[in-house]
Amino acid sequence: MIPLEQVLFFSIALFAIGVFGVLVRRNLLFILISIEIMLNAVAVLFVAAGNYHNNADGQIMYLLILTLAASEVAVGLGLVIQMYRRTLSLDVDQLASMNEQ
Amino acid sequence: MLMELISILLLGALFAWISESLQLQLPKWIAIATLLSAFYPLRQLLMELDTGSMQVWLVNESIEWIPRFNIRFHLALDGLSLLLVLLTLLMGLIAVLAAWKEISYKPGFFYFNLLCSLAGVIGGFCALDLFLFFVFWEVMLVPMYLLIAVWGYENRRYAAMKFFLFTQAGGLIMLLSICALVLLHYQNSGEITFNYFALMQHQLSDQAAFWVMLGFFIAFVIKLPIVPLHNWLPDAHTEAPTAVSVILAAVLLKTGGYGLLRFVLPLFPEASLEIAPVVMAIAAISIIYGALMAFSQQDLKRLVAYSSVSHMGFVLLGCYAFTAQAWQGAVLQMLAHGVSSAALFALVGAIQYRYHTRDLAQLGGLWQCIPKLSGMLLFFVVASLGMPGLGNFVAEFLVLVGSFSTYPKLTIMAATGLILAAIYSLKIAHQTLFGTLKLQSSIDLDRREVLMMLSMVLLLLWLGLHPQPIIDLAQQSINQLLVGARL
Amino acid sequence: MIIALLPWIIISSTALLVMLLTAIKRDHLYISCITSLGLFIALLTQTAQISLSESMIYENNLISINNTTALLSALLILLALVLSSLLYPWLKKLHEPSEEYYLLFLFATQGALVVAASSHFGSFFLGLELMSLSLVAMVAYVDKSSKALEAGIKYFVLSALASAFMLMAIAIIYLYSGTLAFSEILIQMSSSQLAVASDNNIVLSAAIVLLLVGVAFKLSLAPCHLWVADLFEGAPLASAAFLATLAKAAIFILLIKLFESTHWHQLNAVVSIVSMIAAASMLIGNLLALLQKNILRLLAYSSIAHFGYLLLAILAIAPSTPLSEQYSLSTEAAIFYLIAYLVTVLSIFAILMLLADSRQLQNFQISSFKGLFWHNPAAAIVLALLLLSLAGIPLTIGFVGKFYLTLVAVNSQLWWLLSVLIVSSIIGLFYYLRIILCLLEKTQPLPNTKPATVLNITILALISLAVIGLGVFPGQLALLIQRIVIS
Amino acid sequence: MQQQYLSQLLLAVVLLPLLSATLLLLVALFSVNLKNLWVATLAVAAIAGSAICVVLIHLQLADTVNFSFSYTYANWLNVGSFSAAFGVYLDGLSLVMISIVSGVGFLIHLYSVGFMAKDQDFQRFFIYLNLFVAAMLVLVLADNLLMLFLGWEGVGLCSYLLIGFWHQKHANSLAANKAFIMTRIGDTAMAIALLLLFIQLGTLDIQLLQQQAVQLWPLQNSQGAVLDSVTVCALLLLAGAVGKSGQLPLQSWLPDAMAGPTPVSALIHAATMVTAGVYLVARFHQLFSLSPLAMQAVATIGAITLIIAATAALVQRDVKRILAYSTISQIGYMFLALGAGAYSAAVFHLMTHAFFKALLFLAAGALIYCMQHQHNIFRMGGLRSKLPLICICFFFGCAALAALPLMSGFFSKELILQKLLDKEMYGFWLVALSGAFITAFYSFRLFFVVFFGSTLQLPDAKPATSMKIALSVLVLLSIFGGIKPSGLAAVFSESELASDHNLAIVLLTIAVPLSAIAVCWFVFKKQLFNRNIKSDKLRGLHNFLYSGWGFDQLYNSLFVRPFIKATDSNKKDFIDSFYTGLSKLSQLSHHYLSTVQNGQLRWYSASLVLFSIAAMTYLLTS
Repeated sequence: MIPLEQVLFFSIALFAIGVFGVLVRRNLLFILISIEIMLNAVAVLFVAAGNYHNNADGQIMYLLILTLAASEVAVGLGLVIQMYRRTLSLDVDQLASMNEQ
Repeated sequence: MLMELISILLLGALFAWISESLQLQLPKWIAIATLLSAFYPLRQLLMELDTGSMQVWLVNESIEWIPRFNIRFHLALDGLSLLLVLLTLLMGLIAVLAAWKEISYKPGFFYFNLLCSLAGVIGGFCALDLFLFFVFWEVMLVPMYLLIAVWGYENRRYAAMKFFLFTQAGGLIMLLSICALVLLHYQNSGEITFNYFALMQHQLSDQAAFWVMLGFFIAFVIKLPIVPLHNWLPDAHTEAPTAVSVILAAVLLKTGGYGLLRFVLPLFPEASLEIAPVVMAIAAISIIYGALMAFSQQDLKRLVAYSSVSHMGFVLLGCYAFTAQAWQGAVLQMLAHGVSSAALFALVGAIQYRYHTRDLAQLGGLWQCIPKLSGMLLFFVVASLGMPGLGNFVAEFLVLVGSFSTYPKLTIMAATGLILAAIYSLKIAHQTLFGTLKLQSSIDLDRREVLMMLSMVLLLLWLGLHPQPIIDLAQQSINQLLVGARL
Repeated sequence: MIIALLPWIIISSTALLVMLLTAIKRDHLYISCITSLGLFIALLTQTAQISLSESMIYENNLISINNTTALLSALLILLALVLSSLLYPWLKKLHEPSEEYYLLFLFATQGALVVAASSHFGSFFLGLELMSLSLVAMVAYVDKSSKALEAGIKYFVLSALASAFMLMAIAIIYLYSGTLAFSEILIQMSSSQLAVASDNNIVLSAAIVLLLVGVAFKLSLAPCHLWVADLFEGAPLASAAFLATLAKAAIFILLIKLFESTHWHQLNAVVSIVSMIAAASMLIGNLLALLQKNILRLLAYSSIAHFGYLLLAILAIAPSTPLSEQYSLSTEAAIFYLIAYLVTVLSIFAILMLLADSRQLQNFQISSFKGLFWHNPAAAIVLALLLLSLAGIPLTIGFVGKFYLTLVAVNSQLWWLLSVLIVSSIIGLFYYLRIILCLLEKTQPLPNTKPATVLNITILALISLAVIGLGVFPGQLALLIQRIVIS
Repeated sequence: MQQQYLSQLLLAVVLLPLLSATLLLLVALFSVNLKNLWVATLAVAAIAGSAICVVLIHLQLADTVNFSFSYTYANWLNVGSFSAAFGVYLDGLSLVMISIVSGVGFLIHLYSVGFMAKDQDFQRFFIYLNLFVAAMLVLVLADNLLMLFLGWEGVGLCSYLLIGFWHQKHANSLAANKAFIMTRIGDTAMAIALLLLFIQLGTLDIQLLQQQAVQLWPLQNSQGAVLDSVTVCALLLLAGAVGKSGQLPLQSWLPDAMAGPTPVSALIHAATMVTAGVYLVARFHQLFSLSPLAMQAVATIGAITLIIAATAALVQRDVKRILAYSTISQIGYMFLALGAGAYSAAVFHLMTHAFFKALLFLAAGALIYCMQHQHNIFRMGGLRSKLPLICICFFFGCAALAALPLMSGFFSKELILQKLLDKEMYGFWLVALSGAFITAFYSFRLFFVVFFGSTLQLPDAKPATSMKIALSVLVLLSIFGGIKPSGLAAVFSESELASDHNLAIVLLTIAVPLSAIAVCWFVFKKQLFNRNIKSDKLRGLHNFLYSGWGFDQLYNSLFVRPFIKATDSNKKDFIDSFYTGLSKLSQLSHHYLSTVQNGQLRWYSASLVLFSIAAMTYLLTS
């Protein structure tokens, strides 16, 4: 079976990619996707950990994460549509009307 | 008795505010009536007051307040407090009279704030529960702040803000010290209490005592005020309306001196004795520095404000000399300075009301058109330079006598303050009253103002020529201090 | 067990009812009444639990409801109730389909309650997401305003990021400890060979950091505070109010529980980071608010600072060397301050919601409050009182909270944090006073000042009663909290 | 019984002027208009009353030679060990003083009625004058130092008020300030002396204090004169006396004080107040005698002042300034006598000086009054025939001042010189003698220039009756006033029998002034006085003398200007800049922090990441 460390590093790497995506992408859609990636990285880790400790919590958490991801997508897409309706683009950098300047 | 007193003031304040909507002249009459009726609860006390056979605490009232911390609403009155309470009420009257014509904008709210701040001050003078004292200490600020910020002159916002921030900083530090003191007391007595007497019993370790004492000391010294923590005072005085300057100078500054005498010295005698030399030096410096600053000012109110700094230096000097004479002197100085500076501010206010300027360069030769006002001004100027036969002299002389034996050099330093006092005081007279008349003439003092001033003149003469009753009244409290300091 | 969970059941069933009714027939009034009613019943049951059962403790491995939690969830429900009662007039003004808002509102409340009561990462996580997702919807609720959308998107992305962080942390902790129950984690971790084996706990410390970041984000503590101002400005008032009060309170309650029950404070890493966060929040929050022109943003920043203060109480729960054995004191302090803050802030939002329609309040610039004191005195006075309470001036509930805080901080000798506290609360005072000044500014009374409605008057009266009443007589509340915490 | 009677008399002496002052003040305050006549009557009557009381006291004590009477009216303040009371102490010295004060005071009041008649501030003038007399009486009668200080400051205040009486003129008020502040410097030293004495001896009662001093501090020989506490006390007291009496180094206020009305100059700055310093030293003679160093200091100050002032008087043009400088130098004589231990001689000279200097001032006042307020003597001349009365007054005044034989001044000054010789203080004796020469010279310079030579300006007024009365009485006094009051010797416990007058010396003391007058007459005839000086070395000397040896310039550059510069440099209170700096700092940081709030979503999320990375690194490094 796969040693735990590798799973850990894998999921951390995946998580880092997700974070990187959130930071660098301007498009709201891609930010959404990166968040999904992060969530999935966590999910993987949960599964592996649960397996390691062989108790069910990990798997349960995995299910919860899935539901969370689903609902987040739902809300997120709603916002995406709204935003596109308002400003015919998905560039989050344009959303800076409120600031201290 | 004391609770009645405070509640009378607060009720009067409310009425004054409400009455504004009925009639604009009503509030000031209500204020006067309130202040007069405030003497009513004290009548019995004042009647059978016998300084000869007088126990320390004349009144002692205490009710449960916050049981969680065993905090009580504990008011008490001894000679010292009584003197200061009376001063507060009298100067309150003076302030209302000074505001009589000047305040036309929202008079109701003005007198509301005035009376509230007076109530707060009186509470502070009577509170013997540290928490309660702190509450009063802070509460009197808010109305004061509003008074300056709403009815002040050009630069009022800045001044009010500065005043509030300085005092608040001191207050927070004091809160810290109070908490520390209470917890330390809890540590070795096992009961939480904010009671003055309980806390006075218990001995702190030297280091702890020093730090806790420092917290109180800073708070009070800011209020006093003492160089280099004095900067709020000139601005506050310059911008405040006349009545408020009167209250500030006559009453609010005294809370600082009172705090030193009531809390710092009894609670931490050893620690206070330890830092006494430093404090004496600071006091001497602030006497001289205040006088020099006063001399260099062009704004009349600013000048008087700095002179207050110089005079209050004597109070600090007296507090830390640890002799009966010095303490008596400090008390007398608080009273005398209260009256004289209040009068000066009232007169400056009167000048401002007539000529719309406080600038010494623009004033001059007033004696030719308003001799009565000028005469009064001259009198109080002379009083503030310490003319024998007037209160300030007796006070300052006693302070010097008391401190000379222990700190001769510093005392001589402080004594040079007398010369400087003469210099800046005569500057006032010279620049405003004498020389050629620069402004168009105006009406002289009317009967109200003459009576108001005359009463203060008499007060000062009384303090200067027959201070014995006051000395006897304060003696008990001073004895407590002597016992506390094991002298 | 059923009794313990009754409030939740009621609330969630109310939510379902609302959903169904909306599906059947849209009627704003009904819905709002039902919502309030449901919350009211839930409140009754919750309080009933506290009052009747001496020590009602419900434990399972997902949630644990002891007296403290019960009290605080009662508080949360109360806040929700007040807010919901304010929703109706406010929602009527902005012409949107308003029924769904109640739904989201109820769900968010439910989520907050779950978070507050959770004792297991699973339940915590569920509650948190339930709350934040419904909040996202609430923030972005108003269709017309582009600001609302912007705020919504910002909140959505960032909270998703934060929850991802937290999840990651949870996962790693789970990996090392093999459990998700708060109480067991540390024990397990110390025992589990994995944690011991890989003594280079880079990953573990990373996990702790991520968790703290998540929490700090939800509480908008510096330096994870950047979002909060934009959110307060952009979000609809009610949503902002919810965010400022319930959302944060829930997390904070959890934090209290964590520090109380589990021994997290033994990890120096956590303590040191938390204390840094606290200091940073106090300073940065107040400094950002210093010259702020928009009152909503100002409130946001002040909330940063206030949660910084609250962290002091949390840190005090982790006692280094207590001066006294008052272990329960720190918790009491945290709770009391939380209550004080929540009541005050909610009241401020209530007033803003009342004033929102009157056109003198354009986009919440502070300058648009000019002279409010003179043409809408009731609202202005109450607002001023609330600001004073935030500033911690005596005779307001805020002061008592601050007093508690100082007491416990001194008690566990967090000296440098205390100094930061003093400095920052001086800075804080400045801008609270600035607003009050603005209220007091002299202006001509506006022509169209319509008389305040009965509802407004009652709300204002209730608020001031709460803030001043609890400020002057905090005794009973303090005793209640003590009783509950100790039991 | 006699005790009661005396105490009531003394009380009346002090209270009468005080009461009239208060009465007039209240009247003014409540703007009740009073005719000048009434004001004058009240004021003068009050002084007359106290003068009569003094006479009664004299009658009461006529038979007793050596008396000392003290009485305490009321307690003032009493704190712990410190206590002071309102009490009087009457002995030969204070009796002489109150006689001078009330007598001369009365005459000058009388004179002022005429002199000030046209002034619109008539009432204020008499309020101040009454107040002054009261304060002066308190000063001389006080039995404890605190009360003495009360009177001391009181007279200072009144002198301030009266110098600046014509307040419309800026210069007058400046002169008043100068006078008050310079005396205040001395007064502060005196206050410190009070403190020191109280701490050392535990009392402020003058007699008690001196007895204790005598017991406590044994007299030590003059060469071993170290700054022990007695010397310090004595010197501090001396500083006070010097300030009041316009001696070196605090003398330069007195000439400017002539800005006040002339009766004021006569009463305060010639007859009474300025001699308070002499009184003080005489009062504390026991203390002073304990410290040779202090005595030497007194004598030296006296001698130097004597010469400086006399030489300054030589070249003045303003009649009042001449008299002012001569006052300074005459008081120098008194100090010299005090320093020599010839107390009674000093007080004797004080008395005679009070007479003839008052006369001279009043006469000068009358002169100015008649000459359209002309002060410059070189604008006058040949008035001998125009103003005979004033001329006579001046003659006798100058004669007494120059100590011509059989004049009052002669006896006192001769006594001083005698005493100096007895004490073998030959240096001082020479100084005194030369002083006598100069005195005679300048006094008759004044006399000749004003009353002889060609007439330059005609008088336009005649002195009023009241003035004439006062003047004539004073003339008599300054001629026949040369009787040394009995009882003084007893006070100072000196041997009454005067040491046999060495004829040669007496002749010398007579010859010196006469020769001076002769020289003066010669010079006057040669028209050398009003000729402007050619050689600039001489002119330099002249200016130097004219400016009173340049003390004003010295003090200005040494103290006044630096003080003003220093205070002005800190007008804005540098401490304040610290607090403003704090507020600036917080505002700055507010702006910096605000720039972070740029509303960029991705920056916000980046901040989360950055923070977590930073925190991790912190954890790992720590």
